[in-house]
Amino acid sequence: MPMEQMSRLRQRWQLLAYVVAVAALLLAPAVLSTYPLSVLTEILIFGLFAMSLNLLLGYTGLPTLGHSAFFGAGGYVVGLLAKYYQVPLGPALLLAILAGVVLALVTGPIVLRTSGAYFLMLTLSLTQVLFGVVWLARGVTGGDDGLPGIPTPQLAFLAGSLEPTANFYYLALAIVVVAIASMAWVVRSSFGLALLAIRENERVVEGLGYPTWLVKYAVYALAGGYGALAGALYTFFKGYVGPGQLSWLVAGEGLVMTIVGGAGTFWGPMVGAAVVLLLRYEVSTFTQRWLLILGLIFIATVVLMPRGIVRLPERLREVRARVRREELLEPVAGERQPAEQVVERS
Amino acid sequence: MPLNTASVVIGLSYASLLFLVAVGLSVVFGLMRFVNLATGSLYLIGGYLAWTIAGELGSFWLALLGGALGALAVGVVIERGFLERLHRNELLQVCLTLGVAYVVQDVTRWIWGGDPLRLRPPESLRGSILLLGSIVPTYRVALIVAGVVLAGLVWYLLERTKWGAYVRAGVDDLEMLECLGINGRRVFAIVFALGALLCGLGGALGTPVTGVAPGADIQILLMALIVVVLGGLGSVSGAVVASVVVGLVDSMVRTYWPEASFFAVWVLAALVLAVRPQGLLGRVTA
Amino acid sequence: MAETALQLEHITKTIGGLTILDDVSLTVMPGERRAVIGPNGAGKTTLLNVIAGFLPPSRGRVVVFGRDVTRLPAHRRVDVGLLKTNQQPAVFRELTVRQNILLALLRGRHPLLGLTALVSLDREVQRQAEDVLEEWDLLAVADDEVRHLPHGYQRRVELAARFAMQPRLLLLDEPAAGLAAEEIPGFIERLRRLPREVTVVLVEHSMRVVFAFADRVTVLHHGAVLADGTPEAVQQDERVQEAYLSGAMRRGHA
Amino acid sequence: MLERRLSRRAMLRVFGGGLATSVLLSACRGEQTPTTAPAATPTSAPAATPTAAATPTGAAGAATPTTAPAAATPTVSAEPIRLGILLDLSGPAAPNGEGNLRGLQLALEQAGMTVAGRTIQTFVEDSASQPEQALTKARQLVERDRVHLLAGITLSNQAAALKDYLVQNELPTIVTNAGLQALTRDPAMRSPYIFRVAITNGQQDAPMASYAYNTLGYQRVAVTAADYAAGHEHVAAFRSAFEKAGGQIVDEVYAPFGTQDFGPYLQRLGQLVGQVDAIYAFHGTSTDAIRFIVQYQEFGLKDQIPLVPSGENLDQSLLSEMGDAALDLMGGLAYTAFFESPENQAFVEAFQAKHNSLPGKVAYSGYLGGLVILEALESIDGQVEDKQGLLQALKQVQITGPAGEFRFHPESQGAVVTIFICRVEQVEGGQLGNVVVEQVPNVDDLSF
Amino acid sequence: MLELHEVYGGYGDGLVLNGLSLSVGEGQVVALLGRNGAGKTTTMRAVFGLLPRLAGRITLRGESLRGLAPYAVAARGVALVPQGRRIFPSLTVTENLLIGVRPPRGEQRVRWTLEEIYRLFPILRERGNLRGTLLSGGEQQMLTIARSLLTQPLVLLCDEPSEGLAPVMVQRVAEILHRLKEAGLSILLAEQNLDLALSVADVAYILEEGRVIWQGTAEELLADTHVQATYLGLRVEASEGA
Repeated sequence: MPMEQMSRLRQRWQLLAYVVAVAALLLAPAVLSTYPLSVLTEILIFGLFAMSLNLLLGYTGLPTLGHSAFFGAGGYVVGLLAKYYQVPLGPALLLAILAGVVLALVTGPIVLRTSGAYFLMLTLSLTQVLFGVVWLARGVTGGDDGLPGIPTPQLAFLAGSLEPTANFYYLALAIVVVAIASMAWVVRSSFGLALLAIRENERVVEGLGYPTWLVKYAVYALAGGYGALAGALYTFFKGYVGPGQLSWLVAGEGLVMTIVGGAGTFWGPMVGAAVVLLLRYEVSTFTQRWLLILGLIFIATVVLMPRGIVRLPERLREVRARVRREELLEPVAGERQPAEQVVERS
Repeated sequence: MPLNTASVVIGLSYASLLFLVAVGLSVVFGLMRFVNLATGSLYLIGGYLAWTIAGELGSFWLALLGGALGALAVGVVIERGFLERLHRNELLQVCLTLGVAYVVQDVTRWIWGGDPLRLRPPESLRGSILLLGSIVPTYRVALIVAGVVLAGLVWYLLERTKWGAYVRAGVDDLEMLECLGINGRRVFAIVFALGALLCGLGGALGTPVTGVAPGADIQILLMALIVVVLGGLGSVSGAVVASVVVGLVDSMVRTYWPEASFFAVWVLAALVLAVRPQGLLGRVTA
Repeated sequence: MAETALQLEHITKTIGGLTILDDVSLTVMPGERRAVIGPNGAGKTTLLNVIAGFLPPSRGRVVVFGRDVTRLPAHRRVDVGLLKTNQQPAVFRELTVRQNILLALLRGRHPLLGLTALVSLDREVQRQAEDVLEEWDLLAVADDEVRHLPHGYQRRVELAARFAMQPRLLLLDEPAAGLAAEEIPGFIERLRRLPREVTVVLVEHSMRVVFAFADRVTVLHHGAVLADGTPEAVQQDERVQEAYLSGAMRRGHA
Repeated sequence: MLERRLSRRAMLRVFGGGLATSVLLSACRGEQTPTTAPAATPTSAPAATPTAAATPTGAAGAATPTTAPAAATPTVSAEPIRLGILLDLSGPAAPNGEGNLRGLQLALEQAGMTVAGRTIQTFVEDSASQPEQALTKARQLVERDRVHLLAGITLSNQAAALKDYLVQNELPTIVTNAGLQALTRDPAMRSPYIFRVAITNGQQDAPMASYAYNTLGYQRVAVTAADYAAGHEHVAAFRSAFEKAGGQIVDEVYAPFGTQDFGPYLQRLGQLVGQVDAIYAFHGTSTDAIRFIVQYQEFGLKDQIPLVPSGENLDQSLLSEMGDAALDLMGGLAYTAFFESPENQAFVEAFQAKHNSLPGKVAYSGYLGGLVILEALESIDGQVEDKQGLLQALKQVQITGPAGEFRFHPESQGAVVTIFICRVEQVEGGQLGNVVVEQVPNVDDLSF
Repeated sequence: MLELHEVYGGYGDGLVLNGLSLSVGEGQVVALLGRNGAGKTTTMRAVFGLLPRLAGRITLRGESLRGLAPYAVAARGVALVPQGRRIFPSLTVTENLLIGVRPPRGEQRVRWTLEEIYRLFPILRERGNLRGTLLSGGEQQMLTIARSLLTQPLVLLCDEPSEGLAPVMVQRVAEILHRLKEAGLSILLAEQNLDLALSVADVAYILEEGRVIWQGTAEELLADTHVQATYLGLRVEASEGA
């Protein structure tokens, strides 16, 4: 995204939007009752998860179907620590992040040998292995029954004045905001610029002297850390962690959230998380056929908004521009792209 | 413990099913880089239709045919309806076919309910036979025979017919193929339809062994993905080899180390890909 | 002993049974401008890729400024001062021109792979980027995505990014390809303005560029060095004429 | 106070539904069908109609006249009783959830969707076979729909995940399926708010284990089960009862839940021929059970080692697909459609009339849950707001359901039931059914 | 025969072809000259409808080719000998050869039969069962040409057929082009090798930035060293020096 391209006016609008959003989020508990607030909490957490997935998918061009490994790892770490060792919130979260990073550092050398569909499969495989291990280690993890009864942490200084849902909401909000801010830093850093470049052409980045493998390894570790943080919050929020949190279906849903919202855009995954979760919970209240409807909506998204909700205005502008240019240039035989030719001939 | 015949038969019969589901997925990917996560759904449709037809008409063979044709029809709808839009965009394909998988999952449950259903093999294939000292269900042996025959057919089609040459050439270089006057889109459509057909046939053939129920689609999809990736995307012989490897490894581990069967195949996939990122028989693409 | 800028020793490269480079040895002195010419398919681009580290040679040694870099990955060779351009401009089409330049300027500038620094807050690098953009007449399109620009501009972005990194050894792969005839003199001028410390190895089809710029010319044919010498000497060489100009054809025509 | 709550709820609906719809609309760009059409379906639809069919079949009839005047005055009881139903209606456990729902709805409909003159409004939510979604949906039922009591919960892990939340919110809950042993057996986990009409994991198998040793004369048995928590609980129950009776477990083989092909495991079990008297198997009421039992026969084991499946494996819903592979197998069941009693006959007929199939265990326990709820509400005159009264009433429920006498264990609040030792036989019409061979009455969930 | 009129086209946002016009007459060999990146290959891709963006008129015997898929263009009698040869690696030589074979059309002057092809390229008969990629560069080039001839073209688009070939093979290519010209085939030939190009071409176009900047007969171009020097670089100065 060309950040610099935005006119000052748009920057001002953006700032305004941020202010309004932050105000709305801060005031939410005053307006919303506990259930919608809890859904909002879940959206924030899944949004963070999808955004961490987007670091790989959208920014670096690594399609993963195994990101739930980190989500689950973070969840189990805080689950075990909080349940059996009464570890307080801060250290528990830090250890969860650490677990995510370490898991990424261990698996990174294996998965980063591949790309594209193979990357997708390899990440899926490793997640399934982890899923199997957790399922079988019944003594520690509770197997498929999972670990219930994990205390949901509360902000101590608000404990008296707020009911627990709102209290945890603020806690989660604070952590998610900090995480997203740091992610914004990553994306706008020199490192983030290298990621975008790698997505487009890894080899040229290497030719510029960047250690591309190391950069990918680092972003994989970072995404692992963020993913684990989201998983830890999720476990705290639910008061429960089970192998379902590790399931590739969660990874797939994160992927869909990211694509629906707009892969490679900063806020897209958060928007996607909101849309998918609201659909999931609201539609399933109206009808048993919610899976059907969710499926139809995925299909509709792909057909109507292939680049995500966030890029909808951009796409509309493009379509309009294309219509205007029609007399001069029009696509021939569909939008057939030429076969990717190897850039260099020898 | 001696290597017993039954484990091998079981492994190979499972391999037959895997091959039927995976081969279409693999060739379709090779031709158009199309990732079809709705593959399992086609299997599911094949199984359910076969069950219904067998119940209504009482013929196992018509059931096989019907299951295969039903999956074919759905495959054609997917291909006609959406493919053009998603050309070479793997992520959108994942999203779309996942959507289709959701829809099929729900619609089949709507129609057939959630209870597991099982198609009964024809009279002649029920019961068991004694094979090299082990008792093996006759149907398993028949499944292997069917797998071998179908794999042979696919091989003949792809390696010995003109149309097969189109497919192989298309996997190599679709654009050049088109420039020689061959409608690549149609070749692809036929491959896609054939893949769907085989998938549905797999579903129908598999039902007597595995039964059909919600969730069977995901089970088979995951295994088929392993096979495709292990074998190398776009490689038919790779799909054969990988099916057999996965089937046998799965069967052996289950026999001798049941607890590990949970993830044995995944460990295998991770190991192979870690060593050979392009799969067993995959070519390194430029 | 004077250190050489680039020394190739018996480089052989085979891909799938085909010999692309066949025992190529050559020496380029610091500050030299060397052109590598040869018919299409002679192995010129492969040679540059071997030097830059994108293709490992099947046999032989690559020495850059006295250092054996044969086993060094491409990105580490940049540390030695080696940079390369491509036939298709090696730019990021989905990034803006400014981002392309920044990417070049930011390499190795901050610790921890650049995670520590926000691009927009590094005033110094922003100013440098501004200078580069100005020097290369790219200010007007600084915030356009490269893919929207014409080919000539893309080439300029590529060169600007490479020159901004102050290379010691620059490999140029057909930089004039796709440039309009009237753009070529200006382009030659740019090359000539390069400080003399920079050693240049140039693969080029445009003889105008070669003759205007190169000190020495190496002729590659079927992966092997056919001739090596001053432009004038190479031009006179019978074998070069034969190979390069397909003398066979001339006879056929006459 | 009440008004405020109401308007707030309305607001919430607007917030939630409105947001979703607007998103939907923007997402589909005018594709309006999905949101509007299905809105009519399940939530509270039946509540409006049934006044005409006033007299229900059950015990409810007597109370109606007294409540009629009460309904006229604008007291609390004019408001419907809100019953939350949380079941797996999608995902792998959907058949169980759906069966539960059918039974439960049948019971409520037979009562005319009213009890003691108050309408029962149901809120059906899908927990999608995921504990995480179950938690969200529980919150929705409790915090948004303000249900008075909750019925359902399909899977053990959901029960585990939900328990704390339900207890914290003091919500009387009737578990209609999840068999998690600890839920009622573990004193630390029990709660006065949690009742379970479904049997706990192994409650069928323990009596069967004794029967296998004492009557069938099996002394050495190998066990095989699906490798998940419930599988291990079933095995543990069988083992404890079998060993108590004097038998011996000689081998254990676990296969992952969702195993497509039991061939390899059967291969391994086949090596036990001659070393064991029987094999006990548990695979839940699932496709796994069908595959296992069919393949057990296919691999020729049925003639070599007697199979003692868990009652779950022999559920009515599975028998027709198993075919003759199931014939003559014996197991302990909490319910069979072929138990002969007037209550059961009525239930089976009503169920068949509505769904054209014989009820299995899940339909039965859903139905039983409905009966229990109706009975308890009846006895407190529909005063569902009196939570302690309701809990007390539930504790004291004692009815004769389709499977005979039912009551809650005073300590565990789990089900005390009769377990039927059955044999799969061909019944009239050629279909298969579990025919009662022996009854073991008063089996509670602490007895093994 | 083949005519391009005011053709614009490109891949992304930028244009590679900027109002290109040219025509290939019946039985004519037209050379397309110009530097790398001038638009020669893109021109050929445009004819086959392989550009995502395209405007202008492209006609074959007056019939428009715009909007046709590549296979339809091929079916109307245009064949491509692509740059880099693009042999199908999974196919044998014979399969490669026969993949696009079609019955001859009425208006053709020479009908290409397999016999004819084998007479022209005997090596292809000998190597029939090998994988196509096991052939040498020159043999692969023969195979590519033969493969396109069997589609019974009216117009042959030849993209750099001499690329990377040894002189003796280049000569062989030239002979074949002469042979095809004699057979009455219309040919559009993109070449960097000026000698080869001008030895067979009747007419030449020089492209730059996607438009024609010079056109004339081959003789005119051979005579005009200034044009050669300005636009074609290479050969010229070499020969000037010589």
